[in-house]
Amino acid sequence: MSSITYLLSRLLQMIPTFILVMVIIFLLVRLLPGDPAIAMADAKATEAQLEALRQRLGLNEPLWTQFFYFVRNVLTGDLGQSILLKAPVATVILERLPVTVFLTLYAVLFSLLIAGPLAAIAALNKNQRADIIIRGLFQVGLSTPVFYIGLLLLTFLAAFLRWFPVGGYGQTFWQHMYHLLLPALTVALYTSAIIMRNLRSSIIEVIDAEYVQFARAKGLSEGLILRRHVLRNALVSTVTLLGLSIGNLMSGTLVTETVFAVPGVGRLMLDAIFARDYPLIQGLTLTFAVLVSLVFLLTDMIQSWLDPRLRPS
Amino acid sequence: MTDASLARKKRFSFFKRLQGLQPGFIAGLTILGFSLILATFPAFFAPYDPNVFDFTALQSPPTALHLFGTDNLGRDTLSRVIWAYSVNMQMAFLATIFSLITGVLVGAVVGYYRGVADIIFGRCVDAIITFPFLVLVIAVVAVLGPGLINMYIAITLVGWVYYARLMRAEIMAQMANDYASAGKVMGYSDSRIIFRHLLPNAITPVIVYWMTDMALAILLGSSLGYLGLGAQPPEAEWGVLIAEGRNFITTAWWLSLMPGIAIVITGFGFSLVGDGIADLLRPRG
Amino acid sequence: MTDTQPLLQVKNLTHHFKTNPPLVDLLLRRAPRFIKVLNGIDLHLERGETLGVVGESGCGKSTLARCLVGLYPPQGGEILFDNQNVSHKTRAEQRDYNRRVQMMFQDPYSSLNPRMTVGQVLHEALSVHKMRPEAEIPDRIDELLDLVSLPRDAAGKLPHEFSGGQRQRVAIARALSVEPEILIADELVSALDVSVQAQVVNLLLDLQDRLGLTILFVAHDLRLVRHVSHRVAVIYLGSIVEIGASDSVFSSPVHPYSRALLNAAPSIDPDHKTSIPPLSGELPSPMNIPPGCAFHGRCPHATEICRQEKPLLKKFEGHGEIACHHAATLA
Amino acid sequence: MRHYSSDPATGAGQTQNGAAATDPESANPPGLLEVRNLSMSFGHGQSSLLAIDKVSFAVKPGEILGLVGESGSGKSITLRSILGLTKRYGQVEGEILWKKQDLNTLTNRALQKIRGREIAMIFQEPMSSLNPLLTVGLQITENLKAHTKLDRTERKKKAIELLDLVGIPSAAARLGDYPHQFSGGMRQRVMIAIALASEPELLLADEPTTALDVTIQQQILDLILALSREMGMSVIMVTHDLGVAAQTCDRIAVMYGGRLVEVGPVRNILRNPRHPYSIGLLRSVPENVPPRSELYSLPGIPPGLGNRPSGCCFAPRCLAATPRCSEEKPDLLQTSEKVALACFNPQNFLSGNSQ
Amino acid sequence: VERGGTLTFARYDDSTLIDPIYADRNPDIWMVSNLYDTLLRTEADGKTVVPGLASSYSLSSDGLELKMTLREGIRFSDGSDIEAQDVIFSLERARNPDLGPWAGLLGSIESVTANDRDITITLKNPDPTIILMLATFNTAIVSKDAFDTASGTTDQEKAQALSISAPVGSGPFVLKDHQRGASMNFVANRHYWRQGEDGQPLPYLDAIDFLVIPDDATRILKLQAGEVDAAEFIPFARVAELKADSNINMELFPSTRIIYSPINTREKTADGEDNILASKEARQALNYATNKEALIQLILHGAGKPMTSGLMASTTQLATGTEPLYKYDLEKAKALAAKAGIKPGTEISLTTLAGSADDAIIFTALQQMWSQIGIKLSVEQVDGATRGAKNRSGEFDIHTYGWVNDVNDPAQVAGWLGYYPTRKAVGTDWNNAEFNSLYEASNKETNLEKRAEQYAKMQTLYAEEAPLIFMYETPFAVALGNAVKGYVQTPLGSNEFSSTWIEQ
Ligand SMILES: Nc1ncnc2c1ncn2[C@@H]1O[C@H](COP(=O)(O)OP(=O)(O)OP(=O)(O)O)[C@@H](O)[C@H]1O
Ligand SMILES: Nc1ncnc2c1ncn2[C@@H]1O[C@H](COP(=O)(O)OP(=O)(O)OP(=O)(O)O)[C@@H](O)[C@H]1O
Ligand SMILES: [Mg+2]
Ligand SMILES: [Mg+2]
Repeated sequence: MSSITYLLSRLLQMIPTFILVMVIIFLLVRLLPGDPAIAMADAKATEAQLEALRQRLGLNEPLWTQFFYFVRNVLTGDLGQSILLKAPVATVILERLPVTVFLTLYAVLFSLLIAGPLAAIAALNKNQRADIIIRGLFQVGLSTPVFYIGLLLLTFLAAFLRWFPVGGYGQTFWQHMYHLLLPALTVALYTSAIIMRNLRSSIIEVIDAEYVQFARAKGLSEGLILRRHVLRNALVSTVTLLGLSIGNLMSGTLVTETVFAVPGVGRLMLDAIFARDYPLIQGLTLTFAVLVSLVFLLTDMIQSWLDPRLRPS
Repeated sequence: MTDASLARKKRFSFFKRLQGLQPGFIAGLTILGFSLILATFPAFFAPYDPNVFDFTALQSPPTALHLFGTDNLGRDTLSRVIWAYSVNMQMAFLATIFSLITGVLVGAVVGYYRGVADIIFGRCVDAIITFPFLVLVIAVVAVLGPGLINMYIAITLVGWVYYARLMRAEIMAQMANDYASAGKVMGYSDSRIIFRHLLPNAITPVIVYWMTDMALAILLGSSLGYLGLGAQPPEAEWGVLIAEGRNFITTAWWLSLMPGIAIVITGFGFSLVGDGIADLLRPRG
Repeated sequence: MTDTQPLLQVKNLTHHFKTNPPLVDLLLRRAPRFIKVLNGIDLHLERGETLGVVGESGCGKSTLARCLVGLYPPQGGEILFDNQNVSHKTRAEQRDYNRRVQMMFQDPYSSLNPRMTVGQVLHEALSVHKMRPEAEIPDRIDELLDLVSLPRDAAGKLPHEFSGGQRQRVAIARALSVEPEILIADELVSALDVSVQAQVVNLLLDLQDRLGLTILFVAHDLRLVRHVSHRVAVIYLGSIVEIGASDSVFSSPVHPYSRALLNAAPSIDPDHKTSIPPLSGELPSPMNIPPGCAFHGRCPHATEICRQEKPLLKKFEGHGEIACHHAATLA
Repeated sequence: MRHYSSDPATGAGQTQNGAAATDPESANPPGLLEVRNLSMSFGHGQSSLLAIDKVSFAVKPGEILGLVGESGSGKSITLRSILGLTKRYGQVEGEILWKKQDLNTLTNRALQKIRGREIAMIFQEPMSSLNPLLTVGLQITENLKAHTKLDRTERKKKAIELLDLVGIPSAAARLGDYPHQFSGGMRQRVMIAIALASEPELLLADEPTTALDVTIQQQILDLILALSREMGMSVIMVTHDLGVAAQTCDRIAVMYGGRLVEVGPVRNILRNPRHPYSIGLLRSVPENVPPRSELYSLPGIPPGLGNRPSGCCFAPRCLAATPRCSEEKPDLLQTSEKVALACFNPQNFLSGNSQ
Repeated sequence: VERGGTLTFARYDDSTLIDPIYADRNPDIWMVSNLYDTLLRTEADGKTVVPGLASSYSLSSDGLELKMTLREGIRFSDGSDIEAQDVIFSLERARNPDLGPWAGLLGSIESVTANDRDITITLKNPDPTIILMLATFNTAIVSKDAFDTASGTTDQEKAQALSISAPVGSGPFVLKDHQRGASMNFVANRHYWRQGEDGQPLPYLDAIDFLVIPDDATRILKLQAGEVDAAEFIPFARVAELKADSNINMELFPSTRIIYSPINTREKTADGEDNILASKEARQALNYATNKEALIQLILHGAGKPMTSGLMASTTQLATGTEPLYKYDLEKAKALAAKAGIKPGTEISLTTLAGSADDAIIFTALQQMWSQIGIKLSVEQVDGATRGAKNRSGEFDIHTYGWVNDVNDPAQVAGWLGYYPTRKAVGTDWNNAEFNSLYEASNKETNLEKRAEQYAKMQTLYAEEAPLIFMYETPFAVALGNAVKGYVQTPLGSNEFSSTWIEQ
């Protein structure tokens, strides 16, 4: 099986998942209490106005018809009209998505930059002082809520020391980098703690593996062994974890975007939920699901690139 | 030898293991022990009623009277942090226990029988883990409405999947051991094999995960409280306290710092205990 | 050996594992792929005898053992126990069958629940099958421990507190607790050191004599198989190529594969070098078993017919049954 | 008689016995490798566990030395300690004289020049000893790159030659394959190919055939034998199968509880072992005994690392043990020109008086 | 004054569609006047009407015809002239009930006609609010030509398209760029007609950058860090702190915002039980038992005052009363409670907005206050949409609510709070025939005095009946950097940037 057919079959496998995802989203949104028409309309609206609105939103149709429309529309790329923002959901999401993707990638980068070296140091000094300190710090990182870290960074580094802007996003790439540095760091601290824990134990595991010993017995230099035989192998499981943490990361961005006033889809999600913006909630949840699935696919790809045992035979 | 003496023997070896405990584990147990005591008897430890306004001490910084200061309504922060222990510890437990039970049962059964159930389960898991956890929990909370009970329901609805996944994998790993086959060959019933033989051996990572998950539940609960979707003010809950205090972070730092420290310490305790239990439950030999 | 009905009879037993096909395959309607592990096994066990089973790794020995105790649901062929077909049984029947046909596993570490003391293990077996009234169970446990020469205080210990050999004794005690008629021993001693191996084998032989057990003995170590078995079956790629009395198979194997296998075992006599050249080539994949005689690719005697036709087991005077087209000339 | 070991009672270190061991040539031909009083313990300080205890032996050029003994007796640790692979895990003491230099005192960097170049090793488990993420070709050539001046294409050519040599069909096509695409036996052969890449003078083979079927086992043993004969390569072959040892080795060293208990030519050891453990080992092999008769078995179980007795490790299981045995560790002494033995009460296998 | 510069303004929420007739949320409504001008204008007090795009106006004596003259030389932001056809287009659009939600406010208009620059509005019946309506955001003037050429088929699509691609407005600023949910950018309309103090056309500012920062604390941090020039919706808890900050000018603009709690006056509660709150005395008792001053201290930190009118804020026209309603009096409360038959331990639930810190304080405070008269107050926390639905269905005892006028006339708020047909008197189901007829009459009464009388009566009646817990009025709290001058937020909430300038 070539990698194209492999990719194809992976994509095929995503189909049932997606049908389920759509059912979940659809039902979830239909289950939201309160009449969406009431949520949408002004408090001053009369009953007649409400009824007209329901009609327009198709809320009077049977559930399965609504689901059919929903699926049909999603397939044609039409996610409906946002009630809150009075604009097409797809447009709104596309406007905001880059911010979140930027933030997420930035956070991934940070996580790796933080976790990688520290994990290596900790693993190579297993149970010695450096290891204990690093692990302790990360344990604290794991026990601290994202919003709290964000709050502290925002208050002290941005508002107090004025090293960074207080929230926002900026216009150019470098402004994004500057503005999103603290939010990315916030998200990354938590994720890097998870990654570092995993990476440390995989390195420890790998560094005593028979094939590493064998590499030593071959007379290779320690540096080469570390790079080629230890880190690469330790990364395999970490890649999975990173993929799985992407959901976590996105959860992190949800909160972080609120704290740092970053105009991404995370914050939009909260706004949408508070405003009972059905189409927007639907669209966003679907977007999250697609994004995460793509990341899973990507991790699979990276993993099978790293680990030939996972490649299709 | 009687069963009782067998049991005693077993417990004895458990205590023997306790002796060689890691200092981290002991520290974790101590933290959790104190947390539990505070959570059980908040009224005993809290110097003030957590909800009563005191106009004579608005936003008082930490003093001898108010060790952790007071908030903008004159409520004693120490008392509120202590009362929050009962909310947050309850949160840690209630938000996870049903996930644990459901997940363990489903995971065990699915992992044992595989087949169609497993395929369906796999699809559900795929679909559910495709959503970022918080997104799904928030969505469910939105459906049910904010509040602690609904938050527990939401977390359970989503969270059991993670337990089930772990349990399923563990059971399948344990099935690779011959004692499961041996049980079948001995003619034992499936339920006996699952619950008497496989489960006790497979549960360790689940229990360890449970510990981290309890820490996570506190973090998640606080996040939701912070976003206004979890515990509702005036209830004292750490996330809510931080949210309330964040407006005053520059002027009344103690309002958000004290509950923040409480979260970090408690989470730390759970993590340490999780690691310790992992050590303890690992079968030797 | 008795000349009554065999206790256990296996007729044309097949077992194929289905591989998990990728979704693309399903969509393209490609045929599912099978690992053909057992391809028509015929054998029988007489009451009180030991049948040794040898063969290369992956040839299906464990699968055979597991099929016999019902761990794998039957696919093709029949298993007759006491002239009764054991397939399609209800749970109760299956349970009763398992009480009478017990199995012991290769890995002494993994075949015991690490969290149950030996006492609990035996107690469970005795009470589930109601072998003894509750009150008599502790005495019976002591008896069983005596039987397998374990100290009585072993009852309170967890498996990890024992050595490998002791663990195998516990496994044996567990199997014996339900008073079975047949013991299937899959690589019972492979994981043990030579000297410990000897202890366990001695125990097994002793028990067989005392309790009149019937044993199917699967092992790697040919010397050991020869030592304990009355008869031996040689399996190659899921089919029996030669089966017969232990003496005759070991001293004068007929099937080219049996010859290669038995001769490859190095003797502990430094001066006793083997004369037969080692087999060349690798074991073919069970997913892709060659047509005809499965061994023809590695066989020095292979001719055209071997490539075409699968040889059947045939009785040869002075030997056992042999599945080889050239058996007559080789014998 | 020649002292190889220090006196444990006095706890004397190398100086005293180093002097005693300075001149082993008189009894033995010049050794390519001489191991003297090699000890290795896991961990440090109080809780350290002594895995091998003052092991001494020598290997001559072109010789195949078999190392046999129970599982856990320290065979693998001995081999790994020679290459300095166990230093990470604890303390290594004693001398490992390789061409007059003590490997134990060499820096890691200096050792790297010898590992894989002059002394190569095959590991016990072929399944886990190859890096699953790297192609077999790379794992062979990285060795060549480290130790030879060959360029890329030459390295590749050499790698193909090596795979051919160990009998892997269509070697050129398989360089790009990954270990999991090979069967256990083939992986074992790949390891042998890697070990042979730089034409070592000494091959440390740690149970090169345990994972294999008898039919394949024979192929591999034949290969090693042939190489040893053709290239004059010395081999230390660890095995727990006395049959394998009988068929391949020139000399055999028997190990028990981290110590060598008997060393000598293969025929001496297999035909007339003197140490009660060697005798027991040999007798429990079901060869040349009546079918279904009771096999000889040593009573008791081997001691774990943590609870080795203070005297002779074998004393608790030894039928010929005297009180002295449980107090004092017997040294490995030359009993004849060819055989060294560590036992206060040597037995005679032929007369069967070990019972 | 000084001209030039860009003002950076931190908002709590983003606008979605700033169009006179589609603006229905405060963040939209409050921005309209910056982009679109009305025919008439009110002065800063929100009451006095002055000419706007129309240079003069006159109402016929029967009150059925309003004549106006359009100012000369006024232009849209694209440079085209503002003509009568634009006025007709805009007013027709504004009163078309098929389009925006505000059409009902112009229900009295019969027709709009024009003769060159003279515009005549004919009414079906006298309407005391009509003049003010022409100074209200929904009657602001849009460009007919721009609408005609805009892409899209429906009016709403055209409005949307216009706002995104080629905004044309009549107000002091033009929308230049809008990153939804993040930022919005206004630039000065160089064709704007009004003149500043220096005799040059307004506005003084070159541009305004709006940043959307929903989080209160972050908004303030940004102001303190000097990253923005102004931040709106400052939590009252922080007003004192910012007042003390010498770099910041903490403004409290008078508003029509009131915070109150509708009481369910239905005879039966939603689950079919007798409703104790159906009795007037019970409601009065609760009102007396509520210490509004304390609430104001707790929530507004003193920056507000108790409601003095049952129907409206003191900034609303025709509001009567200067004394706080139901000044805290526990004795009266107890007496009334006894009269109403409130037994100790009577359970009442307060429905609050989840996540609202203010509501949490209100609940805790009311719980403590009302326990004095034997009431056990429990809380039910819901989100905004659910609260709205409960208000409509009557499944509540008491819930928190707030109001800001959109129109300068009291009719809107009075209709909302007390007139049954509008929305069952904010869902309380309070249905008072006298009140209803007074309200209807007042809507046609052109005589100001008579109308004031009617309103006074309504207010007394309403206060007496107490379908609400009357709580407090709050100002709009906006914090400005010291350099920002001349910014106002009107009592209706409208953000007025036309005369804002920055000290360089
Ligand atoms: N559950 C299973 N699913 C798929 N394939 C299996 C399964 N169990 C065994 N096999 C395959 O069946 C073949 C025979 O396995 P089996 O365990 O019976 O061999 P064996 O003769 O016992 O070998 P060994 O001597 O190594 O124990 C192997 O190729 C193995 O990979
Ligand atoms: N990393 C380690 N840490 C602690 N003890 C170890 C470690 N590796 C090996 N040992 C112990 O050292 C002793 C000697 O091990 P070694 O691997 O040399 O045995 P062996 O003779 O090769 O046995 P086998 O035949 O099973 O391979 C054993 O008791 C083993 O448990
Ligand atoms: Mg097997
Ligand atoms: Mg070894």
